[in-house]
Amino acid sequence: MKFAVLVFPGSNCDKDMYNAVRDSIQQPADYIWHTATDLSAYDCILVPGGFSFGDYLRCGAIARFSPVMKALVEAVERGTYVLGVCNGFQILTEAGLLPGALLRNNTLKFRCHQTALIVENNNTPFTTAYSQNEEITIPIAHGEGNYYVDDATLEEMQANNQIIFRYKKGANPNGSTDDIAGVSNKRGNVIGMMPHPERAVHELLGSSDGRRMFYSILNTWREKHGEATVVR
Amino acid sequence: MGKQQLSDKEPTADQIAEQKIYKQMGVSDDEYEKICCFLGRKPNYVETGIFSVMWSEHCAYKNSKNLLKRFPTSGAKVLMGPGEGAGIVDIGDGLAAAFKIESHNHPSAIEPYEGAATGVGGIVRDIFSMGARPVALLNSLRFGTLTNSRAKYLFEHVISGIADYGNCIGIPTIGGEVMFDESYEGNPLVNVMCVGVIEHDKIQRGVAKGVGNPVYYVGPATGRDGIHGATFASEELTESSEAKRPAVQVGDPFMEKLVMEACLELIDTGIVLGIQDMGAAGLTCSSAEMASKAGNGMELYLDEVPQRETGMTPYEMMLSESQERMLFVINQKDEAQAMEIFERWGVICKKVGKVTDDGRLKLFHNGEIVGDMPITALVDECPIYNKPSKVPAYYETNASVDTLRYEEVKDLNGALAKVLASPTVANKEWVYNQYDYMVNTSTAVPPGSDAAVVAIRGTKKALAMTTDCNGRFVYLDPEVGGRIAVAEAARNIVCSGAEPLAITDNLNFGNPEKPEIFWQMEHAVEGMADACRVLETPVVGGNVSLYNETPKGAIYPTPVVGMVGLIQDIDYITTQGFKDEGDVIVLVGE
Amino acid sequence: MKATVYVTIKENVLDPKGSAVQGALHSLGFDEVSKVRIGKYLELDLDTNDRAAAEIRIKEMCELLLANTVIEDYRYELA
Amino acid sequence: MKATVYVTIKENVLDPKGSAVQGALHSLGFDEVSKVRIGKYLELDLDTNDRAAAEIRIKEMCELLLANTVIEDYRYELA
Ligand SMILES: Nc1ncnc2c1ncn2[C@@H]1O[C@H](COP(=O)(O)OP(=O)(O)O)[C@@H](O)[C@H]1O
Repeated sequence: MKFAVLVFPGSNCDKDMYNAVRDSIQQPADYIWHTATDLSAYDCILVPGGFSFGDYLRCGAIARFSPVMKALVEAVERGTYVLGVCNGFQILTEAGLLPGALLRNNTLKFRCHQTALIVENNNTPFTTAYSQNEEITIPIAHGEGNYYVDDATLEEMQANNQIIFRYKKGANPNGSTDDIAGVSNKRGNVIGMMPHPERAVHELLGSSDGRRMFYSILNTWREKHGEATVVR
Repeated sequence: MGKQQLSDKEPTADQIAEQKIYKQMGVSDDEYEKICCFLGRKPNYVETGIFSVMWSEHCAYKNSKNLLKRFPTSGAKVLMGPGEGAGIVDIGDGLAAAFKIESHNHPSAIEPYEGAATGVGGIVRDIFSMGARPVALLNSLRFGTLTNSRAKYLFEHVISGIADYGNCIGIPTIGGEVMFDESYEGNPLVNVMCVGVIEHDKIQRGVAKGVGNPVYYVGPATGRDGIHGATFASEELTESSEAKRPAVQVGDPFMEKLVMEACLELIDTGIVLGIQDMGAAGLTCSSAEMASKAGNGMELYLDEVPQRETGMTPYEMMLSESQERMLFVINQKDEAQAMEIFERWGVICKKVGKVTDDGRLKLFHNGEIVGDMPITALVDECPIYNKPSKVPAYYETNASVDTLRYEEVKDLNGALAKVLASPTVANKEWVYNQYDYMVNTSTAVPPGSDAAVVAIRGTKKALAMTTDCNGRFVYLDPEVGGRIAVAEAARNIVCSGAEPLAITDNLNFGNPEKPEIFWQMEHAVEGMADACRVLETPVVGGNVSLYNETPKGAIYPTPVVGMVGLIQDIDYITTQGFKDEGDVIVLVGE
Repeated sequence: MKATVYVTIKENVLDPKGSAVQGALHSLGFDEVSKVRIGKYLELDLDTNDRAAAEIRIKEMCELLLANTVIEDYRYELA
Repeated sequence: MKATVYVTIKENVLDPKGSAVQGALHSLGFDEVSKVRIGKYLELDLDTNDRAAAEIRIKEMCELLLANTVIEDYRYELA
C-alpha cells in the first residue's frame, strides 16, 4: 500500500506523519510537494498539520488553491483514502471536501495536550481497529479547532454516521459543536480530525492509541485488495 | 570617496562632528576620535551609524568582554566554542548538539508579542545558520508581580508571542522557567534558547571565503524596521514625516520556516562557503563579521538589496533589523543550484555583494561609494572597557544580618500551601499548554519535569535541556548565586538521566556603568565560571543583556544558564514524579 | 482603484474573539458595551480604473478566498 | 448607539498576512492586486445615547485595548 504525505509551504507535521506510517505499518510513503499534479500512484493521501502559508487570512484558506488540491479532489472521487489532521483537516474543510469550518478555540489560546476521544464510528477505513464507543487518548495542538457546522448539516451528518470522533463529555477543549473532533465525508473515504494520531504511535510519546488508525487503514485496504495479512 | 548624495535630512560629516550627533547614537567623544583615526577623515552618516552599532555593547561586548574571558570555554567534547552563531558539542556517532541562548528584553518591554516572537526567530536562525536542524526551544522569563496589570499584560503577550512563532515554524518549545518579582517590573526578561542537532561534517561558519565570490541576501525585503533606537532626534528629523519613523519589527514565522528549510537544503548540497543570519544590526553586522572571520573585505551593492519601502537610504538599509534574513557566500558557478532551491521554497535570494581582498567594507549606492571602512576597525578595534567596580551598600548591610534568627515556621502545611500557590512556584501548565511541545514526535519528556528530553531519531540517544537562574540568590550573593545557577541546571540535567555537557548563558544585568552593577557582574561570572570548571560543563556560547533598568532601579542580576546533557539510551530517562505506592524516598545531599 | 473588504462572522455563528473583547472591556469598566463583533478589514490596491470590472473581480476574490461563506459574510466598497 | 472601529497596521510595519494574501491572489490570477493590508474591524453596541460621551469612551477603549498603538493605527465612527 502506498502513502502520500502532502507538503505545503508551512506544513510542519509532514515528517511526523511520514514517520508514523513507516514506524507503525512499515509501508512506503512519499512526500508530495504542493505543486504536484498527479496523485494516482497512491492508495492513501495524508494531509498533515502545520501552518500552511502561515495560516494567514484563515487556516487552510490559501493551501486549498495549491495545484495538488485538484489531484486530491480527483483521488477522492476515485475512492482513495484521505486523512487530514489538524491543518490538514482545516484545508479539507476549506476545499469543501468535508463539511463545516474550524473557528478559533473558545479559549482564544493555542492548546497542546493529550485529550480523551470517543470513537463514534468504527466502521470507516480509518477506525476498524477501534471498538465502537471506545475511549482513546490522542493529543491536540491547535489554536483554531473549534468545529462549526450549521444545524441542518449536522443532522445530515448524524444520519450518515459522519461523526467519527468526539471529545469525551466534559473534555471539549475548544468549543466544538457537539464535541466533534473528527468527521468524514458522505462516502466515508475522507476524514478530518483535529487531534494528531501520528503523535500517538509510541508509549514514549504518551500514548500509542494512534497506531491503530494506521493499522485500520492498511487492513481495510488489504481486505479490499484480497490480501490476507492483518496487522495489529 | 564620491560626493554624498544622501537624503537632504541626513547631516553631513562636519555636522556630525560639530553637533556631536554621534553621541545620540551612543558613541563617546573618545570613540569618535578613534573612528576618525581609523578612517583618516570624519565618518559620514551611514558610517557613523555602522560604527555605532558595531561598537555597541550588543555587538562588541565592550563592557563585558574581559569578564567573559573568565569562563572556561574548552573541553574534549567542544567542537565550537563562543564566537559563532552557536556553540557545538560532540554527542558521538558523528553527531553534535548546537545551542545558544539570546535575550529580547527591551523589544519585549515595548511590544511584548512581537518582541518575544522575533526573539524566537532570531535564536532559531542562529542555530540553523550553523547547519543544525533545530530540535527544541526553551525560554527563561521574568516579569513584575502579577498584581500589576502591565506585568500581566506583558506576561500574557510574551507567552502568546513565543507560542505563535515556535508553533508555526514547527519546533517544539519544551522547557523554560517563569518567575515574577517586583524587580522586573517595567523591564521583563525574555531569554530564548534553541537546541539543534548536526552532523559533524555539516558544520557551517559565518565566513566570507574566497576573494571574488558573490555574496547573497536571503529572505524578505528590507524595511525600516527597528533601525537603531538611537536614531538622532535633531530638529530636522523630528519634523520628518511619520513614514520615516523606524518601525517595530514584526515576526513572520511562516517566512522563517521557508528560509530555514531552504537554507538547510542549501547547506546539504555542500556548496556553502559561509553563512550567517542577519541579527542585531542586520546587514552591517553580518557582512562585517563574515569578512572579518575570513580576513577579507566585502563590497555591498545597496541598490540590489530587496527593499520593502521606497526611498530607503544606505543608513536605513545597513541598520534595518527586518527579520528572517540571511547572508551567504558561494562560488559563482554554484549560483543556479542555489537559486533553484530558493525559488522552490518561494524565498527571495539576491546577489548583493562580493568578497574582496582589501580588508574594507565598501558600500555602493546609486553608482557612488557611500561608505568605506576598514573591517578590522569595525569588528576588532572597539575599545574594551574595564568598568569600575564597587561593593553595593545593600550587600554590606546584608552581611551583618543573622539569617538564623528568623522565627521557626510552626504551621508547615500552611507554609507549604503558600509556597505552592505563589505564581513563581505554581504549576505552569497555563504557559506550556500554549506551546506545541510535541511537534517532531521526539519529545520524550515534555515540560513539567526537571529537564525536558528530546530523543534523537535513528539513535538510542536523547538530549536533556534546561534553563535556570534564581536572580534573588544572585542579588544576595552574586558569586554563590552564580554557582547555584549552574549547579541547579546540572542537577536538573542529571535528574533526567543525562550527563551534563556544556552551558550557554545569558547575562542579564543593569547598567554596567554603575560600579555596584559591575561588581554584581564580576562576581556572578566568577561564581558561574567556578561551577562550570568543577562540573566540567564549559561555556560554549551566550549573550549579554545590560542596561536592564527602569527609573525604579536595576533588575535582580539574572545570569540565566541554559544547559544541555546527553542521555546515551532513552531507556535510562528518569522523570520527576513519584511512581508507585510504597517506593522509598531518599534525600541526597546536605 | 482602492477596494475595501469587510469580512464578519455570520450573525448566528459564535464569535469567540468578540465575546472575549467584550469581557475584557467590561472588566476595564466599559460596562456600556453590550455587544462586540470582530471582523477583518482588508484594503486592496487594484491596478485598474474600470469600476464595473473591478466590482466583478473583487466579488470573485471574496467568494474564492477572502471570506469563507460557511461562517462569514462579506461586503466591499470601491473607491 | 453603534460604534465601528477600524484598526490597521501602521504603514511602515510589516504585514505578513497582507503579503501572503496578495501572493495567493496573484497565484489565483488576480494580477491587478498591487497591495493588500489586513486590519481589524469591530462593531460595538453601546448602551448610551450621549454621543459626546460615547466618543470619549470609545477613544479610551481603542487606546487601552482595541488597538495596539505601537504597531497599529485606529479610527472610529459613531452611528
Ligand atoms: N555571556 C556569554 N557567555 C559566553 N559567550 C558569550 C556570552 N555572550 C556572548 N557570547 C558569545 O559571543 C559571541 C557573539 O555573540 P553575539 O554577538 O550575540 O552573536 P550573534 O550575533 O550570533 O547573536 C557568540 O559566539 C556568543 O556565544
